[in-house]
Order: sequence, then structure tokens, then C-alpha cells
Amino acid sequence: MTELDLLYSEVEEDLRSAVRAVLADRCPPQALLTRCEGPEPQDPGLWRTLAQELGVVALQVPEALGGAGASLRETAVVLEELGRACAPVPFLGSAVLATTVLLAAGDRAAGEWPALCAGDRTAALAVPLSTAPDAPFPLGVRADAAGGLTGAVTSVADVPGVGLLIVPADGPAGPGLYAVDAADVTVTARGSLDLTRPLADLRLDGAPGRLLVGPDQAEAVLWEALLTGAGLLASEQLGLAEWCLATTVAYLRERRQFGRVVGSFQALKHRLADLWLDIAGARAAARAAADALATGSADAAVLVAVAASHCGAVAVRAAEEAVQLHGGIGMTWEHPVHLYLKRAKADQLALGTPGRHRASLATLATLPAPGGPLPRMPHV
Amino acid sequence: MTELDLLYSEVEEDLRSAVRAVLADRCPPQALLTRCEGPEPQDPGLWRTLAQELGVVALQVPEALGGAGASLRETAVVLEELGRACAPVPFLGSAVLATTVLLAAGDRAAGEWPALCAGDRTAALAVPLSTAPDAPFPLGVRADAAGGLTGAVTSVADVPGVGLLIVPADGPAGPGLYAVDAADVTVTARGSLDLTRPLADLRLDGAPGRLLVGPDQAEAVLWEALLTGAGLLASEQLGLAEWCLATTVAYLRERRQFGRVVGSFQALKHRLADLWLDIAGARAAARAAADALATGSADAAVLVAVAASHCGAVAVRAAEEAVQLHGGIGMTWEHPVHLYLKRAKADQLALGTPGRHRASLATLATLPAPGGPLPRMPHV
Amino acid sequence: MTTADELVTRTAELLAAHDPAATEPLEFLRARFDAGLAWVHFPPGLGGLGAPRALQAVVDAELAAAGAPDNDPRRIGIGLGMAAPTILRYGTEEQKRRFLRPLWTGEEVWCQLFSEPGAGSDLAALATRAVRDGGGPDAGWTVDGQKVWTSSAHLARWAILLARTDPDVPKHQGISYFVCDMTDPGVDVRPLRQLTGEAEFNEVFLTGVRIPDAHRLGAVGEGWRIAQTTLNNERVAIGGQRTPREGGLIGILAETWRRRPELRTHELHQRLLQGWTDAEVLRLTGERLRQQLAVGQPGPEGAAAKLAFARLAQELTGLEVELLAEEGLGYGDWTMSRPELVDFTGRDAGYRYLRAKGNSIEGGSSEILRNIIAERVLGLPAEPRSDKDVPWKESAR
Amino acid sequence: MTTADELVTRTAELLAAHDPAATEPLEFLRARFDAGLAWVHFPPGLGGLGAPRALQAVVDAELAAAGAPDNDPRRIGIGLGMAAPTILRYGTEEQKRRFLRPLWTGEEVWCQLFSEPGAGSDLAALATRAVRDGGGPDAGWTVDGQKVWTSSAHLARWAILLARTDPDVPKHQGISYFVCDMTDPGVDVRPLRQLTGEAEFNEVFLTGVRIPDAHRLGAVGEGWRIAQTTLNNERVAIGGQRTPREGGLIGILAETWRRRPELRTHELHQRLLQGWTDAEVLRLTGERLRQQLAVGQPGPEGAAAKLAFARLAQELTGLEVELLAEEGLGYGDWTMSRPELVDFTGRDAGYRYLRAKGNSIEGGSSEILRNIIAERVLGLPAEPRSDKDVPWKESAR
Repeated sequence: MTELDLLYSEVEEDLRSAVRAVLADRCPPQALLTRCEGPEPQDPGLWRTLAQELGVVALQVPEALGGAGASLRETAVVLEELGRACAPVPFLGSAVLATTVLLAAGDRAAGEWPALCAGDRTAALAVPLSTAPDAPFPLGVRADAAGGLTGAVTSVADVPGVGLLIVPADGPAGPGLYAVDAADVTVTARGSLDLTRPLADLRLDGAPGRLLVGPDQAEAVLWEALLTGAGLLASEQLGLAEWCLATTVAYLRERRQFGRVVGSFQALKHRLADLWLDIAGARAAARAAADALATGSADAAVLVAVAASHCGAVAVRAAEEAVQLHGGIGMTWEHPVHLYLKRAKADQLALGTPGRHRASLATLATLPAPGGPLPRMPHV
Repeated sequence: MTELDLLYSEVEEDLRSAVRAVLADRCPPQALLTRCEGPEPQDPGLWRTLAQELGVVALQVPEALGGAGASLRETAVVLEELGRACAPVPFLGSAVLATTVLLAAGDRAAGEWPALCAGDRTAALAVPLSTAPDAPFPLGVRADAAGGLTGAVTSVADVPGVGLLIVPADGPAGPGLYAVDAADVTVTARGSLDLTRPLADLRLDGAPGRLLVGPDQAEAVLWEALLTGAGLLASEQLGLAEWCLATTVAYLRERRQFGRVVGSFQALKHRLADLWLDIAGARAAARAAADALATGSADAAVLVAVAASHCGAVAVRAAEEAVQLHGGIGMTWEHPVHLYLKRAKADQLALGTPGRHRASLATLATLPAPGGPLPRMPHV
Repeated sequence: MTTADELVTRTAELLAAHDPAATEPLEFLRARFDAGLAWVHFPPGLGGLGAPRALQAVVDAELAAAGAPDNDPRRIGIGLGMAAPTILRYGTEEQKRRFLRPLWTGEEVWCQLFSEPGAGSDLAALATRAVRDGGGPDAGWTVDGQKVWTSSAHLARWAILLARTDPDVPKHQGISYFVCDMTDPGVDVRPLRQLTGEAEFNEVFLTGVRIPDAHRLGAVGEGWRIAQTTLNNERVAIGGQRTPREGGLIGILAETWRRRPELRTHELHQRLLQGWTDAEVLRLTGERLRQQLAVGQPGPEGAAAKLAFARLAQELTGLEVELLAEEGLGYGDWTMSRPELVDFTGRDAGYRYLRAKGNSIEGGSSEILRNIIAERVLGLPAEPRSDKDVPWKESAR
Repeated sequence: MTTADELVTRTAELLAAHDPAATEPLEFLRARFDAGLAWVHFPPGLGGLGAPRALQAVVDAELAAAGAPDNDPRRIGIGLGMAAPTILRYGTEEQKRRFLRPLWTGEEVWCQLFSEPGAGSDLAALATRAVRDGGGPDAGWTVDGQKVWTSSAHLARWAILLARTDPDVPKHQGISYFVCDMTDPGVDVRPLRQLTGEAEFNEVFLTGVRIPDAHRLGAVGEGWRIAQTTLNNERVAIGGQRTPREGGLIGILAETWRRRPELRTHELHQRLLQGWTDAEVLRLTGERLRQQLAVGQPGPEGAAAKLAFARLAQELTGLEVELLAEEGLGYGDWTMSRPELVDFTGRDAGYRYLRAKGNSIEGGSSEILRNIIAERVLGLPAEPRSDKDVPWKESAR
């Protein structure tokens, strides 16, 4: 194992400050509440600001392609802030999942970068948001010899307003990842538990597709994209959990009952101390996963499994404690904490549940399940 | 499902009071500490008192055989009190496990009752204490055609001072349960985590055995004995947990730190409230299992699995909380709480761990495990 | 004492005199009340016969078998579970005669005006004021304040109301208990939307609401003590319900598990087995409580059943969403609506997950219930308090 | 500032002057101390060079490679982790010169006399009295009292001791900090047997123990403040250790799992996976803390590592006993013994299970650590206290 760097660099802290300032300005909790019931649950204006003013929608894209030439570590820092703000932007789908595939596609994706880096267009990976890295390659869409794609994909994240869809499909020569223009696909919105990350079902009827990654690499690239997504989602979960803890602490320092500040009651203090402890662990785990992914470490799969399972559970617990400790007010639609609860619960299912990630350690860490040989782990 | 009776009858409460008074007199905590490092970790004098003064060592044995003609419900009440006192007597081995087999053996066991009911002799079931009801029939001892038994059994409970051993063995016609005189067996004591329930390894070299239950019934009778044992052990665990809670509450009402009674600190109060809640559940579950076993209900296996898994975990938690909340004093050899911790942890392994009992619900309650058909459940 | 046989006879007489098939439901319910078969443990003349509470089941079974209408107890639960026992115990004869019959028949729905934005767990800190308006036979009270978390307020004819009548004494001593007319023009009911999207509750603004002194329940300043009766009855009602194995949320979960083998994993299986066991233990605990009540030995398990239920409901609904995976990411409908009844089973897993969050807050938070168990059941000392002996108006809030 | 290269050079010089193969270990250790390579962040002349703490690893690696003896840090952990930093910060020049060198070389073992039977979590309630005995150049203190939970007391030459020097002021203000000579005839060390059967700790009875004023550390009445340095150093020492993946208890458990497939069940597998993940998260948390310390940004994670470690150790050892099933029912040896070192890995699962219970009590209970995190890290208010401002002798105990 190489030495992991688990700290935040000065550059990363500067990046964090810049993103945090924009989000504080552009999506305060009250605006979130209004937006998520409106016609445009995601905020294209905010996306353009993130792209054009901060240049953070293509952080790990090489400068030669129009990106920032940074690493997945910086991308993870942005996700922490997006999680903290519960921000309604397609960052996970476009800047993480789709971008990982497009980078792996090399020259075949060259034409996509200008619009993506400028924030004029977003991309999404057409798999159900719940797809885990070790899931079998999806075969719900078939590609014909001419590149026409037919089939359906359900529960795809970050589709509203998307320009480019990356569709895994079963082609004549085997599995492939195809670029499809969203205009050629029938998109049906579906109700999402997470109001700030909408879902849609896709229907393709001979939609023209362009092969990005062919059968020799398609499974590995899709795995890499999902693994990267799951690993970086841990950073979003960390930011979300930090918001929940900080907001709850602030509330309990103000709220009085029984002639005392509620935050002075020991039972609540101990629960929050335990939560803080778990969040400290989430910070270390999320950083470890981001660093390992950034350096292409052979240990990345293990560290992603650890981070995804730990952070997924911690974010839910933080949000549930926040709702509970806000008392009645935390149950109201007007208070934004429910948006975090919904995001946390949906994130827990996204790209593999904590249990699913832990199960992958049976192979990755040689902790075999009862009976039978070790399951084969693809691409590791 | 027939209606369960989950209450304690007046007769049962009277029985409880009598047993409790004897135990308070004859094995107070300090005496326990002295005994468990002495040459006789179990207390034959106390056993005779329980037999002759209270008549509780053969409660569910019909009066015609010299027993009390009561039911397993009363036996469970006695176990609650024995658990509360962490009493060093072979009740589980003799009055529960062995007695269940002997009752099933009918006339073949007739000669054993006088000495057993009088408390002059105890019996033990020669299986490892950790054996779960759904374990395969043990084949570590072979019986020859003349009834000579050869083989070994490890970690048998309640052997010191035992007269009669009931040995499962693989005979010429199949599995059987044999009566063996303990004098014919090589007994080697082994260190036991539970200081008040010693363990021994048995070695048989052609020991004369008398067939109690033959191949047609042996598996079913052994299952019944282990199921009864696991179901009634829940009552011991209940009594143990109640002692731990009550002792901890009493200590925390006295102990002062920071100018306050420690029991007024809210974090501790909430933990003890949660523990009390789990113990209330343990009481209902243990009663349900005892009642179902007593009435021979078809639902007994489910209720035993529920009681064994819940009570096994609750007793350990109660003991662990007791140690923790007693602070340093709870870690000392002089304070008896460690005896309860050791009993609780050993009880958790005895006759199947909580996880093992829960797993049996996959079949019993039709909650199938992933993949494959339902495992077959013997004798249900 | 009235026996089961007598009740069977009386029920048969009621049915003979009022054929359910040929009688308006309301008319039948009034006749049932007048026959003392509404709640048999209530006194004669007030819908009961002074019989043991446990015998109600006999009457209910007979009437159900005969196809008689019921009074839709879920719709009028607050009246039945909270207002009625309080009125019975503290009300004047006139109040009992006026309120209990239409309460039980469902003609008049009741709601509860206790909690306030600044008085949740610390209910005794409530700030809604009731000021006496003059003397004489017309004397009454004028009430101003804001209440919150009021279910059924938009349907209710009457409310039980706690208001501060004396701010100069310590907070528990200056509260009185009233029956408030929800049709008073000073009562403004506004829906309070929850995280599920629904507005199951309301905020209630009280501005110059007039309450005649005859609608005061119990003595002036005794409101806190009387409210304890109301709240204890609420908790017993929750804990004492009889449920079959796999009743409620665990049943929904187990059914999904059986029907959809493709969702199963070993991790989820372990949690399912744990949840199933927990549900069964809770069911047995409730059953034991019920048996204790039936023989007149109420145990403290009642106060705890709500706590245990909340914990289990949150565990099971969280698990259900995870089990459903892709489907769990969805949510049926966020549109604001005003349900008359809360039905956990009728909507999707996401709704159940969110709604269950309220179980540990509404009707006494889990934190308050743990305090109660620790102090009243285990006898652990209360925490040091500074707010009990100072006049309410001087206390820090 | 001293660089890594300089340290490599100095270490080479030490090794050249004192060939480890040909030098008595104690002589080598003294030479190492005198060369400033004992703890490089200590000042010159006191075993260090005023170098960054992180560079110690460079020296250690060079010396280990050369086969040099070490000072057996586990045997003298209390001296290194608690006494030394406190003496460095609060000791006089003379105290530093007298105590630090034999402390570091291991010639003199140290123990800690803080806790008392009546002062555990509430350490400031301690009742051991130190009374000044006359004036003049011989002036000193006479100490009487009882201490408990003292590891190494039977091996120790010196103790750090908290005693009450002024009972007339509030409890935190009347405590002073001393160095106590464990060979004083008034010191009576008795083994304190634990639930494992071992007597790892001691009770220490102090009867008329004389301590010269020159062995007072810091000002009279400053003992509480100084003790905070000692305790913080203890916790940082616990949290800042570097461990490889599967180091410690999880490694033992994982090895058993791999070696013995017949013990595996799905329930245990799920708990193993959870425990493995928890252990890895804790390892990464410690590693992050270490990296923060190395760049001079100590985070609050240090205070929490002990809390997390105790939780994990108890979880893993409980699981190990369950995994072993029949074997878990056994226990190697209950005979009382007095181990010099606590070694979790050297005994059986039952021992580990029992010993781990102490992890959440010794060195600051988990409850006290949660208070510390809640108040110092999260900024939540302290509980109302009645014992801080009254004279110690009047406070309720």
C-alpha cells in the first residue's frame, strides 16, 4: 500500500471556500424548498456558475481537453460542499459518472469536452442510480449493427436538462458504452424520494448511438465509473452529515425547554458526541477513497467499499438524528432538514447500499462467506 | 395459535418467593466468589435443599414418579431465580436437559427417578453446552452391540458430582440415547468462562450404556431436550438481566460524582430506560416460550427461537452495562457483577447463539435466505 | 357486576330493537350508547354499564357479527382516547351529558390543543393565555395564543385546550383545562405540511376566543394535573392494542421478502430476521400488557410500548426502503393533501419511512418517555431543575 | 531547524561511537539520550534536539536497522506518555535533569496516583491530603490517602501524584501535583485483582508519606490544571499510534475466520464484515490524526480515538467469543497473576472479551469522553453543576 494523503491541501481548502460561498449565495435552504416543487428541480443557472466562474464541473479533465487538470481529490471536495448544501445540480451524474466514462473513451469522446467543460451541456450515465459497481453489465438496451439503440433504462439520475446520455448496451460484438443524444430518447420523470436529485426512465426506440467504449473495455470502464461514483459519493455523504450535525448543534444551543438550553441535556450530548465520532471516521474514510481513486491505487476498491459502506450509513444516521433532535419543527415541510434526510436515504441506495459494499469485502479482503468458494470479483 | 398465558400465576409467584429466599440465604454474592475458586464450584448442599425443602429439581416430573407434577412454566420460574442469583447448581443440565430425555424414555428410565427427585443424584446430557437444537445428531460416541460406549464428548455442562450421564451415541441400529454411570467415564474438568457453570470433557472407553431412546425417537427426543433447554434458558437469562439492572440502578442511586447522584445523569438514565424496555420484552418472550413448551404448542419452536435470540442478547447487554456503569469497581474480582457477565456470555453460546436461533426462523417463519430452497427443519 | 352473559343478552335486545340493516347508522349508534353498550366500563347513563373494561370485546364481537355499524374509532380517536376519559373523570355532570354522547357516536369530532411552538417536550412552558372577562353569570375567559401539531383541527367541533390562567405562579401551577369551541370566530386553523408532503396536522391560532366558564374542566390552576390523565390515556391506548403475528409493518416487509426473491441478500436477511424477532417480542410485550390490564394489574409496560413501537417502526421502514433498492429511490406523490386518517400500509415504502420519523416525536418524544421510565419506573432521580419553582413569567424560555 | 538528513548523520555518529553489538543496552540508551536522539522534539540537554516530533521516526528507523536496543516503551509507557511531558512543561530545571534521563532509559519506572475509590470520573473530588510539615529548608509535605487503579505501582520507583493541599477552596482549586517516592515506607502497594483473574492494577495506600517540597510540580493549588496536560498526553498517545490494516484485534478475528471455515455462519459473516470495516475506518481516522499532528494541525480526533477504540474492541472480542462457540465457552486460566504488560493477543478469546471491558473505563471513561467531545468540540453547554464553586470540604460526596 502506498501512503495515503488524508488531509486537505491548501488548494483544496481554497476550492472548498469558493464553492461554499457560491452555494451559500445561490442555493440557501429556502430556495431549495421552492425549487424542488417547481418545474425545474435542478438549477441550470447554478450549474453554469459552477462551470464558468469556478471551473469545477470538469476538475479532473485534463487542461488540454478544457478541464482543470486537477484530480479526483478536488472533485471529492466539491462533492462535500454540494452535499453540505444538498445542491440541486447534476454533478454526480455528469461530472463524475459520465466524465469517468468519457475520459476512458479517449479520442472517441473528444468532441464532447468543450460543451461539457463550459457547462453548456451535461451528461448522464444511463443506469439505475441504485446500480452497484459489482452488478452485472446491464443488458436492457440492445444496439444493432448500425448503432441504433432499443430498450429501456429506469431510475436514471440527473437527466432533466441533460444533453448527452451514455448508454450501456448489448451490441453485435458484445457489451458497449454508447453516446446518445438525449433528444433522441423518450424521457419520463418519476417521483424521487430525493427531491433534489430527480430520477427519470428512458425509452430508446432505435435511437442513434455512437460507440464510445467497445466490448474489450466496456465492462471495466463501467465498473470504474461506478466505483469512482461510489467512492466520491462518500464525500457528498460526509458533507451532508456535517451539515446535519452542525445544524442540530446550532439549534440545540438555542432551543430552551425546562428552563435550560436543550443542548445541555446529557443524553443528547452523548448521542451527538457519538455521531461526531462516526463523522470523524467518515472524513478519514472518504478522504482515503478519494486519494486512492485519484492515484489509481490498487487498494482503491477496498477503500471505496469501506468509505461507501461507512459514509452511507453515517449520513442517514446524521439526518435521522437531525430530524429527531429538531423535534416537531424537523418534521415540517418548511424546515430544510427533511431534504437532507431524503438525500441521505437515497444516497444510501445509490451505487450500492452499505450492505452491498461490505459484502464485496468478502472477496476484496479475503473474508469468505460461509460455504462455497470465493465469488469472482470482476476487473480487480 | 392458542392463547398464550404470559402472566405469572399466584402459585408461580409463591414458588418464586420460596426459591428466592433460599438462594438469598444460601448463595449470596460473596459466597459465590469464594466457592467458584474452591474445589467444588457447584454446591451439592444447595442442590439437596432445592430438592428436599422446595421440591423444585423435578418440577415437571409427574407425581407418580416422585416429581412435583407441575409444568415447564414453573421450571422456568425457578430458572429466573437461579439466573438472578447466578446460582452454582446443575439445574439446567439435570432438571431440564436430562430430565426431558428421561421423561421421553418412559419405563426405561423408571429406576432413575427416586434418586433424582430426592436430589441425591444429578444427571447431565453429554453434549457440548453450545449444541443448538437444530444441530445434527452427534456421532462422536459409538455404541457396540453389547451397549459398550466408546468415544469423546467435550464441554459438557454440570458434570461435577453428576451420577448419571445421558450420552447420544451412534449404535448398531442407528442413533440412540444411552444412560451411562458417570463412574464409568473419564471426566476431565476444563476451564470455563462461566465460573458458576463448570465444563468437563468426557472420554468413554467401552463404558457400559443402557439404551434409553432408540433410533426411531433418538433424534426427536434430543431435539426436544435441546429446544426445551434453549427455551427455558431464556428465563434464566431474564432473571440474570433483571439482577443486573436492579443492581446497577441501586448502585447509581447511591454513587455520587460531580456533587450529584450519578443516577441523575440523563445519558445513563436513557440507557437504563432502553435496557428496561428490552428486559420487558425478554419477560414477555421468555414467558411465551415457557408457556408454549408447557402446553406442547405447535408454535413452540418459533417462540423458543424468538425468546432464545432476544433474551440471550439482552442478558449480555444487561451484564455489560452493569459492568460499565459500575465503573472501576465493576472490573474488580471482588464485586460479583463479573460472575453475571461471564454467565451471560456463556449463556449466549449455550444451546445455540442468538444468531443461530434467528437463522432457524428462516424456515420456521418462512423467511427464506437468499438463493436455494428452504433448508429442511428436522422434527417440526 | 355485569357478566359477559348479561352483555350478550343486552346486545341481543339492542339488535332486536334496532335492526342494523334497517336503521340509520347514527340512529343505531345513539341507541347503542343509550343502552350502555358503547363503552361498557363507563357509568350507566353515559354510554356504559360500569362493567369490566375487558368485557367490551364481548359486545364488539356480537355487534360485528350482526353487521352493526361502528363509530369509526380511528376518525375520532382523540375524542375516544383522550377527551372522553378526561371528561369522565374531571367533568361536571352537565359536561358529561353534553359532550360524551355525540363524542362517542362521532357526530362531534374532537381535537387537542396542547403543544405550542415553544412548548413541546416542556409542555408546561405553554404561553397561550386565558384571561377572565368580568364576573357574573356570563363570566368566561378570553384566550389568545398559538397551538401546533393539532390533528383533526379542521374537522373538529370541540377541542381540549390547555391555557395559562396565572402567569405569576410556577409554570406547572398556572395552567387550566378548557373545552374550546372550534367554531368560534377567533379560531384560525391552518394546515401544517409535513416532510411526507401531507398536511396531517394543523397550526391553530387563537385570537380573542371566548370560552364560557362552564366549559372549564376541573379547577382553575389544576390543568397540568388533569392533562396527565389525558396523556396517560393516550399512551395506554397505543400500547394496549392487540395485534396478530406479522401485523403491521413487519407483515408488509415479510410479504415483500417472500414475493420477491430477487431482492434478497444475506445482509438484508439478517436484518429481516432481527426485525421479525423484534416485532414478535414487541407483540408479545403488548399482549402481556393486555393480559395484565384484563386482570387489573396494569404494568409499566404501557408507557414503554410507544417507545418500542417507534424504534421498531423506524428500523423496519428504513430496512424496507433498502430492500427495495431501485424502487426505494422512488416516491409516489409529493402533492400536498389533507388525509383524514394516517394509513401506514396504504402508501409506498418511502412514505412509511418518512412518516415513521414522527413516531418518536408525536404524543411524547422518545426522549421524554425515557425520562419517564427512568424516573417513574426505575426510580432514578430527576435532573437538577431550575424552572419548577419560579413564577412562569420570570422563567427563562 | 533540524532536518531529517542531520538526524541521519547524528544517528550514524551515535552508532559509530557506540556499536550496539558491543555495548550494554543501558549504556547505549544513555548515550542515545545524551546525543539528543531519545525524543528529538524535547529540548537539547534533555534527550532531544528541539526537532519536529515527526522526525523521530527517522531516528527510530535507523536505529532499528542497526539492531540497537530500545527502551521497551510498553513497560515504561506511563513515564513516557504522562510523566515526561508534564515534567517537561511544569518541572524545574533541577527536576527535569533529575527525572527525565532515567525515566527515558527505563532505569526508573513511573506510575500514576490519580484515581481514588471516591474520585473516578469526578477526579477533582479526590480526598488524599497533603499537609505541609513545618517551614525552613527541610519543609515538605505529609501525604495520607488511598489511590486505586495504579498499574506498575509494584514496579515503580516514582509516581506522579495528585493530592489535596487546600480543602477550604472549591475542589478544582485545592489540588497540587507531586512526584512521590514509591520506596517511602508509608507507601503500601496491594494487588487489585480484576475480572480477568489477573492483578494488572494495584491499590496504593499512603500513610504519612513524606514528600520534599522540591518534588512538587508546579505551583501549590495548580494541580488540576497540570493534570489536564498529563491526561491529554495520555489520550493523544493512544490515538496517534500507527497500525497496519488488520493490526490488533481484527487481525486475530480475521485469521480465525480464514483458518476455520467450519465456524462460519451468515450472521457472523455480516458482523465480521461490519467489524472489519469499523476497524479500517478507525485505522484511517488514527492515520489522519497522525498526519495532522505531523504538519502541526492537531485535530480533536485524538480525544475520540480512545472512545472509538473501546467500542470496537468490545464489539470484536464479543464477536470472537461467539464465533468460537464451544471454544468460546472455555477460559484458559483464572489463577491470579501479576502481568508486567497487558497483551491482548497472547491469551484466549475469553480473556480478550473480559479485558476489553476495561477499555471504556480506564484512562477516562467513555461517558466522560463523550462529555468532553460534546462540550469542547461541539460547544454544547455543560450541565448545571452545584459542586464547582463550593469549598471542597462542604461539598456533598
